[in-house]
Amino acid sequence: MPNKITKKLKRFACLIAVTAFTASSAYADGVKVGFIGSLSSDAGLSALRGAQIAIDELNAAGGFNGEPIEYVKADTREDVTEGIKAYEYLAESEEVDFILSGSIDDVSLGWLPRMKEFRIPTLDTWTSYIGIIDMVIEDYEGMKTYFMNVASDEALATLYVDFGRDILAKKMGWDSVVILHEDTAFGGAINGLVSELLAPESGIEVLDTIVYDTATVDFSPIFNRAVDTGADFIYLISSVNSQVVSSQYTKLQVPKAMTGVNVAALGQEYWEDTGGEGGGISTLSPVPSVGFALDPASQEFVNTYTAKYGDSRPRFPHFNGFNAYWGIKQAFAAAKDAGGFDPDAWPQEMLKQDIKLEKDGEIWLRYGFWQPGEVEERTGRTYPHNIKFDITPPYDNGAPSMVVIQWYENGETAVIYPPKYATGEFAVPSWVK
Amino acid sequence: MTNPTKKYLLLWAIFIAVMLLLPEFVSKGTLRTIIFANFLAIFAISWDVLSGRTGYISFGHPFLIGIGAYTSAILSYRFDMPIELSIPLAVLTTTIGGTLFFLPALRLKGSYFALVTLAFMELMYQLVQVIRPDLTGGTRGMSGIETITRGAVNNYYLSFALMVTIAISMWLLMRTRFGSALSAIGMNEESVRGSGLSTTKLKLAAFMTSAFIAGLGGAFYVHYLGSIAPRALFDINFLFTIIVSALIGGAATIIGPMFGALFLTILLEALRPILPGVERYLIYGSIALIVYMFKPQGLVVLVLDTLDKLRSIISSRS
Amino acid sequence: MLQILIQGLLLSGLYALIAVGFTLIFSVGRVLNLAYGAYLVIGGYVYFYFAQSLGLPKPLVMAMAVVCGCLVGVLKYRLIVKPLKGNHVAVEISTLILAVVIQAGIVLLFKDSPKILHPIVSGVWRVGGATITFNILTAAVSSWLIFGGLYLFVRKTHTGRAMEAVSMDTKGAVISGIRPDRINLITWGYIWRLGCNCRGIFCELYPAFPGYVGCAVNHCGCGGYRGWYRFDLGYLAGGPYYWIHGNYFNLFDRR
Amino acid sequence: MSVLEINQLSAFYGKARALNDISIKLDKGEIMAVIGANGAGKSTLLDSIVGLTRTTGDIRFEGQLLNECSAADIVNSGVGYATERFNLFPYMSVYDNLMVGAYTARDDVEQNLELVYDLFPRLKERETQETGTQSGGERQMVSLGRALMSSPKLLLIDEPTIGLAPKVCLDMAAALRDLNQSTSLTILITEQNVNFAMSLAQNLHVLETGMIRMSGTPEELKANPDLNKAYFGSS
Repeated sequence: MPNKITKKLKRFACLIAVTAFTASSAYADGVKVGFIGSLSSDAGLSALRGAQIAIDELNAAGGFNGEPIEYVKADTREDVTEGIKAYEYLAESEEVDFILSGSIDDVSLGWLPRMKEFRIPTLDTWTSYIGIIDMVIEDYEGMKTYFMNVASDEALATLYVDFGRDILAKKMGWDSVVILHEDTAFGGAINGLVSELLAPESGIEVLDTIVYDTATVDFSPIFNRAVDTGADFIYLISSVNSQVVSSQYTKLQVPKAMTGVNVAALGQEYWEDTGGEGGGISTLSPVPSVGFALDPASQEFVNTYTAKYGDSRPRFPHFNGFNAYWGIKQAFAAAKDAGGFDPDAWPQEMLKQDIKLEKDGEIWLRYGFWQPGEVEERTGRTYPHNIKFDITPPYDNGAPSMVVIQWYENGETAVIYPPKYATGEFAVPSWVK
Repeated sequence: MTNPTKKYLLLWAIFIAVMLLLPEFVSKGTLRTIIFANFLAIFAISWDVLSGRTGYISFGHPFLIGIGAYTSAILSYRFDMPIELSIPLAVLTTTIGGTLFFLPALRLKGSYFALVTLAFMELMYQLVQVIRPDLTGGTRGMSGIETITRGAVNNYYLSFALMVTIAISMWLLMRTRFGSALSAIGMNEESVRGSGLSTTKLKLAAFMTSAFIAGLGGAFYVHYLGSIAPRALFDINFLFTIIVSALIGGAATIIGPMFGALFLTILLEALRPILPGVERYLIYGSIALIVYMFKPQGLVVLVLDTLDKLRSIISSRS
Repeated sequence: MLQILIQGLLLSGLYALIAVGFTLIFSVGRVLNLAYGAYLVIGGYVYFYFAQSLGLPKPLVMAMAVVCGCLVGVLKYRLIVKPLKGNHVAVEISTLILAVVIQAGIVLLFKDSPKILHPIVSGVWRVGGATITFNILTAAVSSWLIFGGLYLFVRKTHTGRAMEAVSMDTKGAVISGIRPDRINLITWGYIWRLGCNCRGIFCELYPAFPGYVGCAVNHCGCGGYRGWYRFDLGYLAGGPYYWIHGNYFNLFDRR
Repeated sequence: MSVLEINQLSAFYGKARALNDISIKLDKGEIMAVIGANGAGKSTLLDSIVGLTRTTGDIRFEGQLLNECSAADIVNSGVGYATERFNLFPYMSVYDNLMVGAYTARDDVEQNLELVYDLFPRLKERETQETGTQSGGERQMVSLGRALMSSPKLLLIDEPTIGLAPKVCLDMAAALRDLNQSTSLTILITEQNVNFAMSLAQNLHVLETGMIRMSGTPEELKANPDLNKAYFGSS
């Protein structure tokens, strides 16, 4: 008998010790948030600063469980190996509880195995690679701490097809296109989606597809080949050094309209980087982007941002700055409900987060997540842990996955599609007749 | 066995013992850093066997490491081959494939050789993206490659065992006539040829040894990282750390590249909390430049010189 | 095809000029200057910052780029190349380290997004199916002029001949009363100037981008292969090579 | 005053001593020859005079101490040197090679060029040929010509007859004698070809393993049985 009692006592003591230990490691020294991403790119800095503002606000409101939230950053230099080292540093040297990522695709893919190993709740604000969502579907248990707070790249193709049908085909009367895409996984994926859907859905025929190397500096042969196809317009897919291709489009005064995906043109700095020689193009953009009318809550975030960081680039947050800001808010709300950043409990609560930002009484932006198993009707597939996007008019069920923005020749910008968010008109450059 | 050899063996034993006990004393984060240092040391030793000894500077080592890493990654990730099989195959591919590529280059001298090997790295970068992206994963690479073991401590022991095995084997190999012949090539190739040895055969053997280690290191490296992408390997910064590790530690030695790798890796990590941004690389590069300018023979020589000086000061006093 | 031919013809001189810079250092000092790419890049950023951000007149900025290029080249020779004299491997490695340091410095100052440089002369000219910008024409003409000037300099002046002499036979040069040190110094200074010059002309094509620090080395090296020793039209072989390299992967159908 | 005065000169390659305690004196207008077998230190001696080796002892040129001067300074002060392997610039034309020689004497280019072309008319005919494609004799001429382009007061020639046909040797001797007489140029040559040296020089030194064994006029040396044994076979 006494033996049994001692055993029970021992077990109880262990339990207390374990609880005390976990409690101490999780709360006693406050919560630590790690940032992983490039500290020299505009997008990386946007995410870093967006999160910083959110953390400042949370701390001003008393922190988390009465303790101030700590924020540490680790630079990836957009280098895959450095990304892995950075993740390890955050996880094992800094022992952070939550990681906010402003990494690009291959860097995120680099540290994902580490995330699975350490099981640290992680929120990506920039990487939009659908392959990662596929990994979540295939290995839910291993990947469930991962969330992607930006619409995956499959969603944008769909929006583009609608834009093609409504504006390019119906309004401009164009029925043929030549696709120009960079030789990257991103370029290939978007091209696959767009060219499959364009003809059947919008009635625009793809006459030719030209693939170019990302190191290309002289685009004149490529543009000439594109013009020679006789297509009505050029559809560009570029995520690497996109300033180069669009500025050459302007310099060479290519006599065809060009639209598509141009990642560089998503930020205000595009104009400065191209020295004003990048007008006349339009691009698909995640929201909120340049030229995007903001709801009051996001506007307030921007005001804080420009007051704090307005004199160093990026002077205006890129889309992932917003994603990081709201993402941090959500992550902590989830942590509050889950009692911390437990790798099993936190994802459950994170999935329940849903911030609906309204403008003039309409749903304008939404930060929520697709649930596991929830099927998006238009594409007929699931997007677990991806931001809840809405690609079907009237866009009242989520954030628009993307919008199309226009850079005018005078450097002004506007959203031109979808109509709900439009602030300007689609335009072709002056040298196109 | 001669006395100096006994002394060195003792030093090796002490070194191994210290390193084996290390996980008891340092944090997991530090162990992670040392794991990278271990892999870097392997690459630097591989580079040194060829370039440090013979004076034929190779700028193409990422190419060799890349072959090893990609072969094993593709075999295990795409074809579900067990690691026990994919790693030896990768090493074999690197040794044979690398030799086939480099063979013509070995006929070139000095800087020409350097230049051609640099071109190999660029070539590989392009090829990986263009040829069969369904296998290589193209620009995004592959993620979720099988890892050999998990956790900082296990991986530390694994990488250290690999590194120290390679280091000791190379140490023994370099003490043979083969090793001295290689160093002789570095000093004066003409005279080696004059003494009736085939320098081409020697260089080829050095290259194959180098490629073997690079392939082995590359294959284990990719199964440690768990992911691979062309930008992580075929990059001037990666090349920079390999070469600078070997040289800053001390070329044509075994301890040199090991020490250099540890120095560079720890320097970079130590700067992280103070300078999280790109300033870190500026300082890190500048320190490497200054150290290298100050002592091109390497840090090991610097330490030994200082010890000698101290010893002479002490002995002159007593 | 017409476009490719015209473009190749126009740009050969420019690419050759870049190759010359790299090669001169190699043949005179027997050193692979792995930081050469950095020269090109720095020239671009000087142009971007002074001409585009501050709005100074372009000719003035070109002159500034040349002067500061010379200065940096001489400094580099004095601080790095000369102290390591006699050890070619050491010089090569330190230029490699320097390239990495410069790259980090540029990213620190300008962040990592490419900067598009304005053409010196704007406008386009369409011939048949080909498009030629006036700026490329200007660049072609000025690169040929510089190339010609360089040719005359090396062939017709004592200093130029001395540069060539040192590259072919250092002892022969020494017993002719030439100081290889001084010639080296002049060459390094000259190369920086040339590098920055090329960059100025080149702005039409290459944006200023830190990543080019590394890849330019590759290009220059291979481009200048033909003309190691002699300053003759062999250098021009670098032109087409270089151009093909830049477009190689686009000449084939990449689908 | 002597043009060149060497006192107790020793030269070193690393720790190895290549010259041992050499003392030589050359007067203005004199032709002197240093003869010796391969490896005796002949080239080292000439290299030392223009400051290309590490030395101890004194070398005075026109009374000025040369030891601390750089090679370029020495050449500039009036020492011309035609080396054994010529050290020409193979991808340059004959003319350009000569012009490099004129690097330190830019004002005398025309006059020196005329002198060289008079001495070796063949060079004028081959003015535009690259020296890398020339015969040994022609290259020797270019090498001498290049040294003359620097307006030297003292000309050092390392083995002028090496690899030359006997006929060309005679021409060379004639040319050098001619040069010496017309411009009263002081010349120091090294030779293995004892006959050639004796036909040309007023004074000779015999160098063996870095040391001077014998010295004297051609007549004196011819009378010396040791030399005869070493250089003319038996007799």
